[in-house]
Amino acid sequence: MSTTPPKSPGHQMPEEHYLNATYGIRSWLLTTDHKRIAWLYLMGVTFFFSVGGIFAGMIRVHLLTPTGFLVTPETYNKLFTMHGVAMVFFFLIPSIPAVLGNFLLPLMIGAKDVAFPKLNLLSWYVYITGGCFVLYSFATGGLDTGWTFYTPLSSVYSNSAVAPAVIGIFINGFSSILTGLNFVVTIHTMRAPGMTWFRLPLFVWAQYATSIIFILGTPVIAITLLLAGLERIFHLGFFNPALGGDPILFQHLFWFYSHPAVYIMILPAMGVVSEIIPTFARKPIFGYTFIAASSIAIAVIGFFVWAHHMFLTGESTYAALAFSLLSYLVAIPSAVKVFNWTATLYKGSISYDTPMLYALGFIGLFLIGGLTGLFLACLGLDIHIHDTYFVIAHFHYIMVGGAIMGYLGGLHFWWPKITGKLYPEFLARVAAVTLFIGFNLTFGPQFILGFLGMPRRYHNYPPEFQVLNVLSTAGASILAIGYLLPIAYFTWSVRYGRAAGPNPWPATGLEWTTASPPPTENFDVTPVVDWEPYDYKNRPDLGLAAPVAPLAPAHGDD
Amino acid sequence: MQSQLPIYPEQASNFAPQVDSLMTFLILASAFFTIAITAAIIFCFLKYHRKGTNDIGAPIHGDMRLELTWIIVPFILAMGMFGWGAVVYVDYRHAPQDTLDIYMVGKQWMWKGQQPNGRREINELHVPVGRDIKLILASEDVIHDFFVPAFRVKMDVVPGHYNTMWFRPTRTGRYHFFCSQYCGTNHAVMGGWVTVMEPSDYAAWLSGSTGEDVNPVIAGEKLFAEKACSTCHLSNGTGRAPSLNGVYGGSVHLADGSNVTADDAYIRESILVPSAKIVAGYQPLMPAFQGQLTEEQIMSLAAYIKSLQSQPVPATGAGVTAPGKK
Amino acid sequence: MSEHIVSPKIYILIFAALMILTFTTVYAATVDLNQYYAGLNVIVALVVATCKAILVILFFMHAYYSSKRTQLIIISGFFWLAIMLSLTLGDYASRSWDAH
Amino acid sequence: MHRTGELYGHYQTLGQQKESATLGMWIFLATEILFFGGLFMTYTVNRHTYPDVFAFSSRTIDLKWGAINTVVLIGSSLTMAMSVWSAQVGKKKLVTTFLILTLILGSVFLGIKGVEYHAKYVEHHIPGSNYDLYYCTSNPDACGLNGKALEDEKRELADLTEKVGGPVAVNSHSQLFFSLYFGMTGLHALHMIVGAGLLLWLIIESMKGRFTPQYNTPVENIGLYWHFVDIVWIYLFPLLYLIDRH
Repeated sequence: MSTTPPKSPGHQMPEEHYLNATYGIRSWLLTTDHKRIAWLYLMGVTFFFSVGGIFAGMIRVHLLTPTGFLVTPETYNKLFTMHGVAMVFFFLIPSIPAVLGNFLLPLMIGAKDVAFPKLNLLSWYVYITGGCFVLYSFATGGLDTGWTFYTPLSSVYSNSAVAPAVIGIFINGFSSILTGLNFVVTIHTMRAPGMTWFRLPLFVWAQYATSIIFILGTPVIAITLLLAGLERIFHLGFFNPALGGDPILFQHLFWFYSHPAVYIMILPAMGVVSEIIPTFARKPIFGYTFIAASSIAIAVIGFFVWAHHMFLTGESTYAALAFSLLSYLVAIPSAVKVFNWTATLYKGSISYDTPMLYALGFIGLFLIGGLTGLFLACLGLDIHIHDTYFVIAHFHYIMVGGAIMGYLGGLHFWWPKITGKLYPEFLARVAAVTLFIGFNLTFGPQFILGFLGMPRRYHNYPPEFQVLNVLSTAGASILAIGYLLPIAYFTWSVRYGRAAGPNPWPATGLEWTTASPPPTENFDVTPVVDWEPYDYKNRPDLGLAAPVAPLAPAHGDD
Repeated sequence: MQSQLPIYPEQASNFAPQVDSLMTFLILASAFFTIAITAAIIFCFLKYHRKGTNDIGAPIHGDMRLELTWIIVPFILAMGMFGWGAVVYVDYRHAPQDTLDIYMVGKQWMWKGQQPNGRREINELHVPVGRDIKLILASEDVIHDFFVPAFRVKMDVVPGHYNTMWFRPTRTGRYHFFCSQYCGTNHAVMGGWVTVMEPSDYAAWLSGSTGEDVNPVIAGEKLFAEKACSTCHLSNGTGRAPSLNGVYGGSVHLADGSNVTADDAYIRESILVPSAKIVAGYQPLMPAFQGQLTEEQIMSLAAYIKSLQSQPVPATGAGVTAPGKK
Repeated sequence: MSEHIVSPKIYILIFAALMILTFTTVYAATVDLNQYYAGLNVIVALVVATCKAILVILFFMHAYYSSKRTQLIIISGFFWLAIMLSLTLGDYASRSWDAH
Repeated sequence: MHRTGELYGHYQTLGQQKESATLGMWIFLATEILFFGGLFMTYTVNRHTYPDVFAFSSRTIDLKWGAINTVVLIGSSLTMAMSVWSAQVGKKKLVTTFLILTLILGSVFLGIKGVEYHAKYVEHHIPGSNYDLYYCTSNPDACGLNGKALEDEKRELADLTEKVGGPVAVNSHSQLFFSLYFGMTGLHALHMIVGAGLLLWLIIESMKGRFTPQYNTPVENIGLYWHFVDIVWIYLFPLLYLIDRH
């Protein structure tokens, strides 16, 4: 295609880089190099994504017929619970921050590593330890409480292995906290000379906002699940009404973290998109400060909205009104981002490379996911669609359509930097389009199912809902292919891909000024930043033609 | 609902048209933004498609007026959505006076209903058309949720306290109801049918009681005597405890100076933990019944106390104002 | 970052203040203050505790001499705690207003 | 924690290294606020629901030990602050002395906590199958109750039982109090134990003369942690021991 970026065939892999600097399993498992830790996380999250994905596939197959033909009700409940736990706590939350964030953050700000490399490694081990507890729970009796662990079902009535799962998630929380702490300190103290706050890539701003949630939200879920676990193990009564406790209190504490956790998933994806769009439109991002500020605004306002999950629990009408109002406020910064991304395309020089396809797919799906969020935040409408498939569709549009599209877009975008190799472009575009189609076919019909009144977490359903469920399952099979393709060609490219060169797109970030893959120390000399972010015009080093200079006034640019 | 691909649920209550108008408004607003953004993206894609390999885009950094526009316009729209939604919700959370009260108790995994005259049903609910219905929801174990899609209403059923919901059926027929809060293994089969009947049919159905049902008012009256409530709560207001005549639905003046409305939750609390709210002018003498009564016994007592509504309010009944006499 | 060295004199002064506040709060707890205003005992105890916490943070933990950034982190921690407590307790407190 | 005052490879300057460590510690303490915050909220909501039972249960804890522990812990905060000062002004011997004093006071605190826990064990106030709030009034000898104190306790408990609706409710609601009491003080004690471990390490390092006016970040940061644990107790003390005493 004529639009593919310049990839001069002559690129060679650098002789020594972080991947071949040392050898052996010990050099990986005891590494403190943020780039290698990113690989460790990549392995971890891919594993949990596969586990969660298999459960999701079984759920969809089971729902092909109204009576459900694959598994027993009990097993079905375990499937959706384990799907949720694996995906939310062990894939979505660590995916972009711990894989892409770990790899990129020091590179993007011109540092040799994160502030606390040993803590960084520790956080991976904490993550794996938590993961082992959860897998133990899956393997010994499974988990059937729903990923929300509502009491008293989870703490008293469930017969499944709740305790190890709760302990696993409790432990995993510290991995998030350590990552967030590390990132905030790194961004504050490790920036290269000239890298001012308003020269930071928007991905870094997004990571900063995410870290705020990690730091201030995660401890609350940790203590809450600990209390629920203690309640189960020692028959205490914090949240058990039969012993005088209050189940609604559990929901307050749970959602105080778990709603902001949604922003943990989507904010980094937004950061990725904010990097991809200017790169493939070859122009500065529209409204840099607004996008940066909106990330922080989402992280902060996101803490004021949690009880919109509880409009129908008997929470007071006044609280419901306040939480609904605040929920609408958090929609504004999200909208600002979408508008700015779209405006960035205006008068760009746009190419259709794979990361761009993912980024645009993200905008489309996030738009639908975000707008349907307004439906659920709407008090009057929530009475009807709360706890139905409408909710399922909504949050999958955000988490899968948004977060995973962003994650995959980011992986494609930075894959040449991570491995030094190019992936097969055509196959990658096919995968991106397949994912987009498969995704919409899977979750689009669920909006209608929800509005018709099909409640969530049902292992069987009235026959009139069958057509839409079959459509959804058909979409899921397409979606599955869309996920398998990248796993296959990424693996292939590590060995057989062409060398990418330091800056294949080319992009403007600091991470593209060093070799691909980068050396262990990231930069041979400490970089000094003297350019503004996403500035193509004043970057002769990128080797791109500047627009006819001086700019003709007829262009009307600012 | 027989078509193979329904996209619109039936409307069978006063809330259905309200919720659906709200839905239409939100769909239109969302469609506008979705189409506008998609069109903009496609337009830019076609128009600004990269021509030469080394081309770069125009260095536009932003525009304050545009930013303000797309902050303020969505904000106004969002406040509109909030306001409209709030109106419907506040209406839904505040049941009108003079409702037909039906108890629904959820337990793993069935619904037990009890009509005002004591007729019981399991996984069925019969209601007359055109009448305001209030469901008083209680759970014996975990959290459930009572959901009638055709009425566009649902409410969580939380153990340990009452939630209420109300609606006015507008069309006769049979409609699905579901448990919509995940409650364990057979969550998906914990549902049934609401039958909306003409008032005369409903009356006939009510009187067709199987004979095993005990009128909750009568059961409550019996309990009232058995538990020795009647020794203090004298109907003329001269007892050691306030008279309960006409208390339900009225305003109660409390010892701490505040006022509460004597609704179901208040009556429940006052039986279980009397010390929580002491009526002005009385001593906290009553023993608490927490853990000593079943949900059904509490409901019977409440039903009996409500039946005293038609009795005259005693002149000496300190702290109690009859309904409507604010 | 130039470091501020707090003199032992200030530490001992703060310690003395903390001791006085501790005795005050223990004494106040034995008196029925609720007769003057409902909940006054709790209010007094928590106000005294907050004073003590502020003294410890400002002087023992040097927050008084720290950078704006450190102070912002401390404030954020307590601010987020305040969000959690106030909005949740707001729900509980306003439930009784619901009945019309 | 840095073993020496040397510059780590990925930092540019010692100042940057120290700044990072201190910032990291403060952020960690901010997460700790929220961590304990969840418990404080559970306590507040439950106390609001069961004021009478919580008040009675709170009075069964020994105020004397709580007050002594408050003094001990604030004292340890003072010695900790003094050790930071000693390091800053280069009095190496004094650093060790004050650190040891801090560790001793911390251990005294934990010891007293142990005495209190033991008393609760004897009184059958530990949530679980042996829990019984009425144990002391029915077995006054075991709890060392007699005379007027016993009569008072009996009367109060009888009033409470009447008010709340029977011994079952009293036992289940007061177990909530004690679950929270042990949860909150237990988590606090766990932090103290971790702190004591860190202090031990500091003492060993300080004996080697590691901490100087140029390099004292570990003393300062562990000090921050220690003071934070003190602050948690400053709130636990009134909430658990004091507010229902009158």
